[in-house]
Amino acid sequence: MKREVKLITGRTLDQGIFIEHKHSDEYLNAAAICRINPKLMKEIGVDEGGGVKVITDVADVVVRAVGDDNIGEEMIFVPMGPWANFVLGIDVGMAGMPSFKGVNAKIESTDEKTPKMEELMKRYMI
Amino acid sequence: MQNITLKSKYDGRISVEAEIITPDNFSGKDAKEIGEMDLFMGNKTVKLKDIFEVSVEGSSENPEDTEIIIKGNTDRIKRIGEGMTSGKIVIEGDVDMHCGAMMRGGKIIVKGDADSWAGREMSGGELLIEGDAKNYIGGAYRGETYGMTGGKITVKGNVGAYLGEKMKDGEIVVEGDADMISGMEMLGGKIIIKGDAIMPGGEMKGGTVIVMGEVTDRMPTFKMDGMEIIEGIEFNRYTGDLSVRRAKGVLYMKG
Amino acid sequence: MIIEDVICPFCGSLCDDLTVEVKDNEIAGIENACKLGYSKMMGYEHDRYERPLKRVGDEFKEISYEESIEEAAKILYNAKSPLLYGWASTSCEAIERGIELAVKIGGVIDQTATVCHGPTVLGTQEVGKPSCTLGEVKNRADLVIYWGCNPFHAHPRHAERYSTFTKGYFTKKGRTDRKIVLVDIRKTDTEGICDRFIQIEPGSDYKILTSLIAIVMGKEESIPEEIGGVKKEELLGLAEEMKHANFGMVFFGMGVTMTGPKYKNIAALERLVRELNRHTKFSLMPMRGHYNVAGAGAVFTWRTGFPYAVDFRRGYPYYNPGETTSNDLLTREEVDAMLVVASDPGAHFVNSSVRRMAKIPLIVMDPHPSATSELADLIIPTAISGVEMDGTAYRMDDVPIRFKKLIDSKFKSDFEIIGDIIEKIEKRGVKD
Amino acid sequence: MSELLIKNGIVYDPLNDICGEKKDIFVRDGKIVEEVKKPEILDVNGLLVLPGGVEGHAHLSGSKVNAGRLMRPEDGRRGLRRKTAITMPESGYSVINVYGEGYRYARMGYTTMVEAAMPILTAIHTHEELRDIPILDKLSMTLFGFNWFVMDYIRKGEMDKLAAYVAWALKISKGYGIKIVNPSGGENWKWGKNVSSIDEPNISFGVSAREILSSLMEVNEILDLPHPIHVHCNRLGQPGNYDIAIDTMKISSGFETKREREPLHVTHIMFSSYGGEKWKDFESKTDEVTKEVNSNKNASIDLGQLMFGDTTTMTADGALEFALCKLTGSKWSNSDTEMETGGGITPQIYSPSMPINAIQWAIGLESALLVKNPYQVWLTTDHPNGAPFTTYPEVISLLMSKDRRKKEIERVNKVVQKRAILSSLDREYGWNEIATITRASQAKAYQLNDKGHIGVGADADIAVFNINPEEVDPSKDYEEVERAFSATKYTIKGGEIVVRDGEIVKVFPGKTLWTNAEFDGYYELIEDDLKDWFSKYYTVSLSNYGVSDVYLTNPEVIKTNPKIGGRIEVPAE
Repeated sequence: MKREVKLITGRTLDQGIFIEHKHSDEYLNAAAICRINPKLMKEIGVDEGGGVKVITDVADVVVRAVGDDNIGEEMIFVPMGPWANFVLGIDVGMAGMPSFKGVNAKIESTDEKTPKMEELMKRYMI
Repeated sequence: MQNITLKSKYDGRISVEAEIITPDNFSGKDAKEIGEMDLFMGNKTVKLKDIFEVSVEGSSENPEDTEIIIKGNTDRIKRIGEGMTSGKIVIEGDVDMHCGAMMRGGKIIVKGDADSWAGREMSGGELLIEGDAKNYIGGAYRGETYGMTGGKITVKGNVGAYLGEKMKDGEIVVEGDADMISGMEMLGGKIIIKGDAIMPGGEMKGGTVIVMGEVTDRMPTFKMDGMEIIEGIEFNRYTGDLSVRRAKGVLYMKG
Repeated sequence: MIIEDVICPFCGSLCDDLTVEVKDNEIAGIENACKLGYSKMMGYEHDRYERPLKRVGDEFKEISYEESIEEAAKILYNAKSPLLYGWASTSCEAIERGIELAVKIGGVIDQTATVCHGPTVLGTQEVGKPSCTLGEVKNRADLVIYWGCNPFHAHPRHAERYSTFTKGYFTKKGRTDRKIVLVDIRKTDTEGICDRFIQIEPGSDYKILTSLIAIVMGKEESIPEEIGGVKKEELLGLAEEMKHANFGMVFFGMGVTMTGPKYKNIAALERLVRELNRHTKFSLMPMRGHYNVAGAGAVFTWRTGFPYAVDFRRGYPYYNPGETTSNDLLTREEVDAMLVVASDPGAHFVNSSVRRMAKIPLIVMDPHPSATSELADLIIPTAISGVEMDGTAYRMDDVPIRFKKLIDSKFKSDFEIIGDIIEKIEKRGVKD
Repeated sequence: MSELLIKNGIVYDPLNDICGEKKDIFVRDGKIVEEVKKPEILDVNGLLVLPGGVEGHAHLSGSKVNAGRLMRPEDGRRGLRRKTAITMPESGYSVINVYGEGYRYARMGYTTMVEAAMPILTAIHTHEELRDIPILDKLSMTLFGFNWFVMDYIRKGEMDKLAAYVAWALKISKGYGIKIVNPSGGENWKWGKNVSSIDEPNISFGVSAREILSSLMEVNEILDLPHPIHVHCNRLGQPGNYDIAIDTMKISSGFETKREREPLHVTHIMFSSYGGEKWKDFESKTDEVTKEVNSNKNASIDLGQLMFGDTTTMTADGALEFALCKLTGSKWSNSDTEMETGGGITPQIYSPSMPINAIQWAIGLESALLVKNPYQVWLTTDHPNGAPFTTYPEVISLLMSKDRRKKEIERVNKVVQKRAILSSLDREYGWNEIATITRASQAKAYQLNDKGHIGVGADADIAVFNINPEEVDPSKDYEEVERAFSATKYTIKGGEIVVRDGEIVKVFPGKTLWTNAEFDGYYELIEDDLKDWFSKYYTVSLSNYGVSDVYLTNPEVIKTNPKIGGRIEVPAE
C-alpha cells in the first residue's frame, strides 16, 4: 500500500562523516536510508532495514527503512544526498531555492534493491 | 500608424534578453533598422534579425501609434516591453521573465503564459496576461522598497507566489488562483483575486487585497473588524498585518 | 611534528584549536576534532583521483595536467552560457580567481548558498541582519534558541565552543548561566542539551514567527489559540523570555531556510530580532554548513556587489535569485557548460538540475570521486584546502581565519588550477 | 626607467607654497624629480594641476562595508559598468564593489585612501579587500574605542601596558593609527544601551569616554604615531550633541606633541554639530563648534558632508544605526565584534524637502566655511554615510560658489534659513584652499611626506583637470567646476598614467602603509594578559589572530620612535 507523507531531507552526522567517500558502503548506509516512525513502518509493512520506495511527482527511489520514534507519523526523513535529491525537483515561487523539506511524497514497501550511488547517477545519463 | 511584426525563429533554451523591443525604440524605424538592433543571448550579442523575422507596415514617429506583434516561439524571450512609455505590444504565445518590467505607459497583451516578474516595478500602462503567470507579478527587484507603483495588471489564469510584492499603487486582477502570499509586504494599491489564495497579505502594510475564492493557511496576524458587501458578495474585513509596524492593510475574505 | 591551533576545514564553525601530528608528510594523529573534521582530515588520502581524467565514450582516459587545463579552457571559452559552481570548500584566494574567470568568460558564478542559506541572504536583503561574532554569544548570551537547526549532527562542537556549554566573561558558569531552547519539527539529538523543546508543524515557521513579532509588539489579541501546532500560551511565554533575556541569540538552519516561503521565514526572524532590540539585546546567526561558504559570500560580494548567483554574461554583474541561481538555470536548460569546484551538486541538486548536468560538458575539480564526477567529462584532481593547501576561510560569523597547510601534496590547488585556466583563456583573448 | 614631463600646467601645491603658477613637472620612476632626459610629454597647457587626492576618511573595505553591499542589491544595480579589456566590472552607487571604488577615485584624481574603521578580529577581511582595490595606496585605522584590553588597562591605570597593547594591535592588524568610535558607549550597546556624556562610566568596565580619549591620546604620543587619535564622538547623530564635540576637542587643548600635526582629529563633524533637544527643534551649532576649532590649534576636523539622495550609513557605532533604523523603518544590520568593537548599517534617503536633512546639509558646508585654517579641515562625506565620495565635485563647487549655495538654499526646505546660518556665509573657497582640504591637510595629518604635494622627492601622484583656473570663475561657472572635478584629463599614480580623458587606461595594485610602533619588551609586557584573555574570552586562538604579510600588496612600514615611561627608547631605523 502507498502512504502519503511529507519528505524531509537534511544533514546527519554519518552522512557528513562519509561525505568525501561517496562510493563507500558507509556512505550508502548513511545516506540511502529513510528514517521513519515504527508505527508507520508497520502500517506500510516494512521491516527495519527493508526497502522503502519513495515516490514523488519527479521520480522514485528505493532506500532502506530505519525506525525512529522521534519522527512523526506524517513524515519521513532522508539524509541529504543523491538518493534524497533524486526525487526532488524545482518548484514555483522559491526564489532559487528548491524545496528540500516538506515535499509531498508517497512511500511503499518494496523488494527492490537500493541503487548504489554510481548506479543512481547513471539514471541521469539516459 | 505603424505595425511591426516580429516572427520568432528561435527555439534555443538560453534566454534572449530583448529589452530593446518597445514601441519607443521601434517607432519610425524600418524593418532593416529594427533588424540591426542588438539583443543578448548568453554571452553573445546577436542581431534582432537573427532571432526574428521583421516586417513593418506603415510608419509613425510617435510610439503611441506604434504596435508590435510578436509571433512564434517566445517562451525564452525576456524583458519585452521593459520601460515602455506608450504604444502597444501583442505577444501571441508564452513569454519569458520580466515582460513589461518598469513599464510606464502603453499596453502589453500576452496571449499565452508569462514567466516571473512580469510588470515588475511598473509605474503605468496596462499589462494583460491571458494565460497563467508565475511569481512576483507586479513585484520589486531584490532589496528594493517598492514593487509596482501604478498601472494595471490583469491575469486571466492562475498566478504563482508573491503576487504584487511591495506594491505601492495601481491595480492587479487575477481571475484564477494565487499561490503563496499575494500582496506580500504590500504598501498600497489594490489586488483582486477571483479564485483561491494561500496566506494572502503576509506582512502587508497598506493597500487592499480581496480574495473571492477560498483562502487556505490564513495569516494569524490579521484582526477582523467588520463585514462589507462588495459587488453583492459578503466579505469579512480584516486589518493587518499586525506583525508590521503602523500596518493599515485591508484584506477581504469570505468567512 | 606537532602542529597546534590547526583550523578544521569541515563546517562553518571553523574550530581553530586542533592539534595535528604529522609524520613523514602524513597525518598521524588529530586532537580536539569532532567526528566530521577527524574523518575529513584523517581520510584525506583515501579515494583520491591520481591524474586528470577525460571522458572518452563510456570510459575515462588519463591525461596530463597541462592537457586538462587546455581542455577546460576550451570548453569554458566556447560556452555561450557557462556556470561556475561550488566554492564553499576552498580558499577565498581560489574563489577570487573563480570570479575573475567568470568575468573573463562571460559566465554565471554561483556558490553553495544557493541550496542552503541563499534564503538567508534574501531575507537580509529585505530586512537586514542583526548579528554578532560568536564570542559575543560565548561571553554574554543568557538565552540561546536553536531554530530549525541540528548542531549535534551538523556542527558538533558548536555548543561546546560557542553557544551552550562555553564559559565567558559574563557567563562564568557556562551552561547554568544560560537557558537553551530548541524549536524544530522533530525531536532531534540536539534536544538533549536543551531546557525546552517547542515542536512545530512542518512549514509553519512563517506564521509562528509573525505571530511572535505581533506578540512582542503587544498585539497578541488577533493571534488564535494555536498556530502551527503550538499553543498561544507557549508563544506568549517564549516572547516574555526573549524580552527579558540580557543577551538573546537565535541560531537557525535549513529547517527555516528550506520550508514554506523560505526567505520570508528568515526575513520574519530578522524582524523579530529587530523588534526584540527595542526591549533588550538580541542577535541571530545562520548555522553555515561548509567551512568557507561564508567566505564565498564575502568574496563574491566585495568583488561583484552580490553574494551569490552572479551573472556576468552581459559583461556586468546581474543578480536575481530565481533567475540567475544554479538550479533555475540548469532546470531551464540554460547552462551549456559547467565547472564544479570543491562541491558535489550531483549529490545535492535536485533531479531536474542534475539531469541537465549529465547532458552538457561538465568539468569537476575535486580531490575525491563524487556523485558529480560520475557525470563529468573532465576531472581535475586537486589538493585538499586546509590539509594540503593554506588560505583564508570565513567562519559562520564572518570572522576570517587563515587555515594552514599541514602536509605537502603532489596535487595542484584550486587556486593554481584556476589561475592556469585563466592564463589559457587570456591567451585566447578575453571575450567582450 | 620611465619618465614623464607634464608641461605648462597651472599648479596648485599648497604644501610647497605653489599657488597657481604655470610650471612643468618632471617624473622619473614614480617620483617627482628636478629634471628628465627622454620623457613622454603631456602638454597640459593652462590646465589645473594638483597633487593626487588623499581620501582621509571613508568606509571602503572590510566586514561592515561588505555587509552593506550584501544588504543592498538595489544599490548594487545602480552604477553598473561593463568590463573592458583591462578593467573588471563595477557595481553600486553608495556601496560599491572594490573595483568601482578604485576606478572611481582614480577618475576623480584621487590616489590615496584611508579606510576609517578596521576591527582587529576581522582585519584580514579589511586587507583582502584593500588588496583588491586597484590603483590606490591604502591605509587603515584600527578601532580601539571600546576594546576590552584598552578599557581594562585604563581602569587599572597601566599606561605602559596600554601603549604596548596598541603597538601590538597596530602591528597585528597592519593598521596605521588609532581610531576611536563612541568611546566607552560602544560597550554599553552590547547590552542594548549607550552613554550620554563623555564622563559617564560604562556598565561593564566603569570607564568613561574622557578617560579613553585622554589615555589613548597620550599613548599616541608615547608611541610617536604619525596620525592623531581619530575620533567619532559620543552621541553622534543625535540632537544636542554639539557640546560633546566641543568637550572632546578640549581634551586636546594644551597637549604637547612632537609631531607636526594636531594630536586629535574629530571626524565627520557634521554628525556632531547638532543643537536642539529633539529632532523637532533640531538646529545647526556650527558656530559654537567651529569657534572651538578656530581657537584650538590641537584639533582638526573633517566634514562628513551630507548630500541629498539615497545612501547607506555604516559605523562601528551600532547604537546610532539602530536609532536611525527606528526612525526610518529601513532595513538594519548589526555586527558586534567580540571584545573589540561593533558595527551597524542602515540605508538612508536624504531629501532636500526634509527639514532635518536640509539642516544637516547646511552644517557640513558651514563647518568648512567657518574654520579659518584650511589645514584644520578635510573634505569628506564620511563615505558612504553623508553621501558617496562621488559627490565630491559637487561639494567642491558649493564651497567655491556662493551663487550655487544660494540656488540650493532656495531649493531645500525653508527651515534651513532659520535653523542654520549657511545663507549668511559669504566665503568662497579658492583653488588653493580646495587643494588643501582635498590633499594637503590629509597628507599632513597622516604625516605622509611623499603624498599630497608635488615637490621634488614626492610620489608622482598627480591629477590634471580639464579646466583652466585662470579663465574660469568658480563663483559663477560652478557647473564647469563640478564637471572638471568629476573626471580628470590625466590621473598619474606612481608615475604611471592610470586615467586619460576620464577613462581607466592602466590598472595595477597600490601600496599598503602601516605603522610599526613596537619597542623593546613590548610583547613581554602584555603576553600573559593576551594569553589569559584569548584562552578565556576570544573564540579564535591567539596564534590565528592577526594579519600576516601575505595579505599586503607592496607593504610600506612606517617605523616610529616610541618613548615608554622615560625608560625605553628605541632609535629609529
